[in-house]
Amino acid sequence: RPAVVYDIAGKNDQSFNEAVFVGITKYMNDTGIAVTELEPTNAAQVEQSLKKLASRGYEPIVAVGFAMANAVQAAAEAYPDTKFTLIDMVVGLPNVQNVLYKEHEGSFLVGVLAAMNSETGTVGFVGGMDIPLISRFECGYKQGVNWQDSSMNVLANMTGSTPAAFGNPSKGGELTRTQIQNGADVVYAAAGGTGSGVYQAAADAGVLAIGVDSNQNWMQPGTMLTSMLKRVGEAAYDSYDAANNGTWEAGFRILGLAEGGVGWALDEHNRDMITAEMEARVNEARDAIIAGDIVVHDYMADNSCPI
Amino acid sequence: MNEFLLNTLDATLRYSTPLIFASMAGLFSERSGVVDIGLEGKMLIAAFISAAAASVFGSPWIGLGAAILASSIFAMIHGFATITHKGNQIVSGVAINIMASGLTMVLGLAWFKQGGQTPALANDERFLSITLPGVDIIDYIPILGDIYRELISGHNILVYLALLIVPLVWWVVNRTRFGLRLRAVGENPKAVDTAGLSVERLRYKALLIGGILCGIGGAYIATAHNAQFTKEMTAGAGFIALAALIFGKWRPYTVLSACFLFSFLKALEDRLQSVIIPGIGEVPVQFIEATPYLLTVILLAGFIGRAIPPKAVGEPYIKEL
Amino acid sequence: MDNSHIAIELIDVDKHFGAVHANDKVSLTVKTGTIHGIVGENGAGKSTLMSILYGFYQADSGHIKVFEKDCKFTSSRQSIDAGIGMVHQHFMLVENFTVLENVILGTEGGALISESLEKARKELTRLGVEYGLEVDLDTPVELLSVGILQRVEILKGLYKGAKILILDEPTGVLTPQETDELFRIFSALKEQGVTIILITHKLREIMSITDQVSVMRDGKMVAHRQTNETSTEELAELMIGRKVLLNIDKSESKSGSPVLKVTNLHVSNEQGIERVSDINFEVCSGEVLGIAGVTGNGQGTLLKALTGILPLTKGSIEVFGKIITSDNHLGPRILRELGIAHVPEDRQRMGLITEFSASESALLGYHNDEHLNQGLLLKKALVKKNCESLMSSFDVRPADPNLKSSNFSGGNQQKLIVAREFERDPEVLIIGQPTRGVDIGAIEFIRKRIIAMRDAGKAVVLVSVELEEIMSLSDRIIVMCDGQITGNVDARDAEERTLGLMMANALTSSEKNQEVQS
Amino acid sequence: MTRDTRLAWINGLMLPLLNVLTAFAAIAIVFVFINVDPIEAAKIVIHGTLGYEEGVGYTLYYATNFVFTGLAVAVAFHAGLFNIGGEGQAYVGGLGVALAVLAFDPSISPWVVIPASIMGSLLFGALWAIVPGYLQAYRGSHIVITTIMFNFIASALMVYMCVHVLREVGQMNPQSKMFPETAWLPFIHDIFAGIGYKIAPSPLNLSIVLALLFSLLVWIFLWHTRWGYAIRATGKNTTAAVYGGIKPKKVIILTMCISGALAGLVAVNELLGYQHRLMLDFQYGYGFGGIAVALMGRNHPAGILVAALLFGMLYQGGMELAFELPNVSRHIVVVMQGLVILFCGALEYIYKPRLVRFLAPIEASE
Ligand SMILES: Nc1ncnc2c1ncn2[C@@H]1O[C@H](COP(=O)(O)OP(=O)(O)OP(=O)(O)O)[C@@H](O)[C@H]1O
Ligand SMILES: Nc1ncnc2c1ncn2[C@@H]1O[C@H](COP(=O)(O)OP(=O)(O)OP(=O)(O)O)[C@@H](O)[C@H]1O
Ligand SMILES: [Mg+2]
Ligand SMILES: [Mg+2]
Repeated sequence: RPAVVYDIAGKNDQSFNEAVFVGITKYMNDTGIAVTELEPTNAAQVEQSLKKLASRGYEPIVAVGFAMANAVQAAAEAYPDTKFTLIDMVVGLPNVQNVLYKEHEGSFLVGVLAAMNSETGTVGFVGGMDIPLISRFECGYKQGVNWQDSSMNVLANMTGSTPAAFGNPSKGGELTRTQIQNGADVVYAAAGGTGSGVYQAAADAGVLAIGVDSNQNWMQPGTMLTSMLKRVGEAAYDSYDAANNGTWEAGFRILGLAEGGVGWALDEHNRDMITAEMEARVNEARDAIIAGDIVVHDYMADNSCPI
Repeated sequence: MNEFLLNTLDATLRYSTPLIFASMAGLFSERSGVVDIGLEGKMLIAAFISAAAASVFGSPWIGLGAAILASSIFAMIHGFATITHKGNQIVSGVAINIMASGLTMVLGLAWFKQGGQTPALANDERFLSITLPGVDIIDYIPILGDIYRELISGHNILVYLALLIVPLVWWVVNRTRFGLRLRAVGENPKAVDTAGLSVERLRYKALLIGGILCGIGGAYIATAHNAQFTKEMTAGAGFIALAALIFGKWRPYTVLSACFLFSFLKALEDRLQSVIIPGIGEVPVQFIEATPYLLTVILLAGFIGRAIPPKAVGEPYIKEL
Repeated sequence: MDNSHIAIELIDVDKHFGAVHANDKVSLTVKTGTIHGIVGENGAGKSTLMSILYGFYQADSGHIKVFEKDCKFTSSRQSIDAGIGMVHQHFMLVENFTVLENVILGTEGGALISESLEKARKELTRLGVEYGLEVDLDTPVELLSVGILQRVEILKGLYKGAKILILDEPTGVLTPQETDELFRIFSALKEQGVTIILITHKLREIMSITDQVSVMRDGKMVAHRQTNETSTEELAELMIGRKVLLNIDKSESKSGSPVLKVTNLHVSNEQGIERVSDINFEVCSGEVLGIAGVTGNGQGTLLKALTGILPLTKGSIEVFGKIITSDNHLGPRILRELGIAHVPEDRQRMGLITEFSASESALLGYHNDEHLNQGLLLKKALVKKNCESLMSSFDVRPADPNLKSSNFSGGNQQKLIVAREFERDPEVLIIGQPTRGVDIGAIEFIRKRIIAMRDAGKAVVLVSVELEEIMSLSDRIIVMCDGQITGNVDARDAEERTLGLMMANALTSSEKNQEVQS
Repeated sequence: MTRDTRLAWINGLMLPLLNVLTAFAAIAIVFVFINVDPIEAAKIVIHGTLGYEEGVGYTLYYATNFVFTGLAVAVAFHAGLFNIGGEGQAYVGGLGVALAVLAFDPSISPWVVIPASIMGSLLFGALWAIVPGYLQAYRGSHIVITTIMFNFIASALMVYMCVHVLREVGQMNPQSKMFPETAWLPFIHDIFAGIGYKIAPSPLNLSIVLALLFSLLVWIFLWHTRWGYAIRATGKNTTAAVYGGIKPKKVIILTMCISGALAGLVAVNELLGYQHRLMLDFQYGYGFGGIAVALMGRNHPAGILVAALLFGMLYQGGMELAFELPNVSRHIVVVMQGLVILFCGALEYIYKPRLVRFLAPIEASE
């Protein structure tokens, strides 16, 4: 009886949570097993949701997002026989699987694309909540931009300092408009539900935007350059699947480009915008990263960005 | 022209629009003697309904109409409770805010199954920016050209409506018969009653106007400034409008200035992660965020001028026991 | 003048306010072009009846005819349209509006006010000249004196085309000069054929200006008279339902040394307006000092200053050797502890808390008493027992300490308050309007208790608007007018006429001299 | 029965009951709107709140918060003050708790830490209410508006504290570090386990005893002490209170202080009792809910206990609904709360004239 608890932006944020949701929907369709989904509305309810599921015998329980770490810790301690899968954060308990992503690697690739598409020499980044995790996106992106063209200028803003920053399209739009007025002509949003405001503002001004987590190319076709994919849906899917097959393991899964955990989206919505030259250049970067020729600095390794 | 300033002022205008609608709504209701802390709730329900209707029916105008209707219904609930049944105006306002907050989520989830959001609106489902005539001509004039192009032109129609509505409100309140009666009923309802006018009718009219204005404000947030409804989207704008109403001492133009001031602070807050004030050091954004509320408290405390509300505000008009 | 037409006919008008039967099958006929007086005690139902006629309240049953046409008024608008104007007991003006705006409110004409204002300005100027009712039309009314406000109210009625003008206690707040002026206006209006209904408590006014007079008591209409066929005595008796003058046997006072001394006292009311100016007097133990005056001449403010409710702005009050000044404010709590008891003028609003039980109301002012508290807790049982004993010794009925205070009749509420204040055995008793709206039995009882207090050697300050009460209880009388003392006489020498003149501050200097000499 | 006692019954019992029923009817309509069978929903709510131990535990745990905020609103009401700042006072109360707990060394005895942190919640809650109280008393600013403003200021302050001051190094969530176990209030299921009864674990903790205790204290305070007398006198009739030697300004400050302190106790239940760390929005909705609880409970502690229980059931029931029915989100609780406030608060007297008129002939015939 698998279950999932989304974070407070909700499963339809069209971004991070939705990527999980899509994976789970796929799992339900493939297997016919129903997954119970809960969407707490504030931080104080997260732990309650997890414990409630655990107490009723649900497992594995996927907890979506870094913000759930403490709640997972408490719930996993209270229900040591229940399997928990935590995305984006680490809880060191024998019944918790931690799934982590190398977002900086994926962001690097979209940074390359952004640099190749900018005419003004300035690109933008709109982050969600001001935390190291999001700075990791920002830093990877900057490295990609810089790798492509070291004369480029990157404008970066964070939406806020609380989890609500992942669900504030109004402010996302405002920040984007400011960046555009300051010259940015490609804007990358790593901001969950806030992104929709970013893409809207970009579309309104006729500049390019880059989505995140889910494939968001469809959202503003024509101005969505690409999306940085973070395949959290697969993580949820795999976790349920593994539990079914008895292969679920506690511990870490760290997924980067090499593991296919992150990547970039190329589909019918942006096919026409990506030239062969761009595609080749991005693939070159990808191969170099996988091969270890390019080491993308991880912001969270030392809480600083070399660029 | 300073880019930063121009951009900030541009955003100020965008942020001030819902504040203007809501505070003018509050002005009508409070000048008639009915406290309106439900501005937030009315705008929220209007934002939701406008986005929902615009998305379903494919037109921002239908969205606007539906928003006005929804917000007016809430205004009439407030009227029914406080005018007809002499209920406590604060409690009624609290109820309206809470109901709006819950209903938008519950209905949104049930209707659209997108976690409480409405579908993103396509361009023909929302109010788009319009370029005012003559931008290219004036563009050549140095400072003025910039101001005209960046600041004055390029907003959506509701922004211009908000700016037009303020003089209109002033005119209605100060120059028309309805305005005279409105001012009278907020000061001394008994005098109005003995002059042969119905206090209840006047107050209902005022609340209805308030409902309509809040409806426009809400529609602006979801279908003009943004392109979909997201949960708790008004994010306190109704309360800031209330603060602006008090800060502007219930007078249209001063209220407008307060709206501009508070929106400017908000625009600044967006653009600055933190502010360095010489001599004081770094001021966190949270402080800027709290400034409108702090300013209002300071004003209310009489440290900067005095905010004297309409005399009868807050009191239900009870003729006989 | 054609007096044969009937302007107003009220037939069996009945009105309840919850449990109060404010009008009980009241009938009234008023002839066109006359001045018709209505008198009656407080709460008799006069204002209610007139408000029904004005369409402000709706009667439960009964008929109204105006100029011999049946009318059913559901709002004041209809009654205004029928030609009725009313000047309410409490003015119905929007304070921050100008005179002009106040006048046009409700009958603006067009949807824009500018034209209406111009039209009204012309019309009002004309009316002003015609009736001698000149006022500055552009002043906000909050800046005008009550006398002028009165004119504004009358202008409002006339502007709306009133042929019948109702005035509810218009003179209660006026100086004698203003009253004379008002009556002159009445005569002018009457000349023009306007019918006037005048409510007042002052029988002298009734006698001097009205043509007919009707008397109300307890919600009922008890009598109609031609003014020239009746007398003040008869009217008073009709109003109250008994002979008025109560004679209290009292012995000579054995006054001792002064206990309360007021010097050069100035006090402002809650709105910051000076209502008491330069007052000096002394009260000795074993003496009743009566303070006479028309309502609203500063007595209320003086009482509040004497009991610590209002601070002084200038001067001093000395009591038991303690000196109160503007810098040294002693609140009601301290003064009460010093031995000053206070029976307030307004029992409903100040004397008790209508929503409290009788025993809690009987605690008001004494909840900090040591013997009623034990540590942190109030001794509720003792509080109740105290109340029971108050009720039995002052004959409060029903003697139920748990009953809500509002459910006692006015007289019993008053007895409860008097009991509470008298039982503490104070050294100084300050008492305002002790018998207002109280039934005859209670009046006698309360008055006897006051004399008993005096005889026990206490100092009593008595404020009353009823001269008869002042004269029968006091040993010494001071008269207040416009916040100042305009007379100070020994009660044995007091006459109603001179006191009346003093109350109006109309004593000529020669009369004053005579007074001093005697 | 005298007219008085009859009116008391009508006011105290029949009207609230009728109002609650109307609110429920309105909720049923909302359910129909979103395609949920109201009967089915009612069953889920009843079973989920009273049908099993854990559910009961949750219900009481939520109710505890409502007792605190309900009492807070009621105490202020008795002085004629409308404290709608419970939300902010509870929030800042949490800061008091956190600062107190974190100030102590983890090795110090719970007998010191817990009382100190409860004092922290009382103190900070009171502090946040005193300022609006002071402004009302001495500067004439209206308490309703200032308390609204203070809710927002509290929110900004708490974000600042959680993000910039109390966040642990390396932690991304804006929240304080975990409280040491010495600062945890015992859970009721642990207490029961200690004396040999096994009950299902739930967040219900010792705070509920605190809630009952404070209900009793508030009752004693308001009706059996001179200060309570002064507060009620001021609320019912300020003029008379002044006449009685009571200083309304002081009463306002005292009352707001008590009111804010009571609201601050929400932090004890939430943080010391359950979350064990300071986090954002832990007080969400309880302050406004307290208004409804106080109104329904007729501002009397006994009534507040009953109303708080009802609200606890709404909260827990709403959670269950969201759990059981895919079409229902947790926000249904918010709608229910709004409707209850509307019908039990703003439309408080909707039935009164009817009821009185209906009873009048019966009364007359007696
Ligand atoms: N509040 C009221 N109470 C009683 N009568 C009124 C009131 N408002 C208007 N009336 C009367 O009813 C008539 C028609 O009312 P209506 O409101 O349609 O007029 P209006 O020209 O729109 O007035 P307003 O300026 O008040 O909006 C008016 O001419 C007026 O005399
Ligand atoms: N609006 C009202 N609601 C309830 N009771 C009322 C109302 N107006 C008057 N009453 C009551 O009706 C009765 C008659 O009051 P009314 O004002 O008509 O007396 P009055 O003769 O004008 O007295 P006064 O000389 O004091 O003005 C009183 O008991 C009063 O308390
Ligand atoms: Mg009209
Ligand atoms: Mg009267």
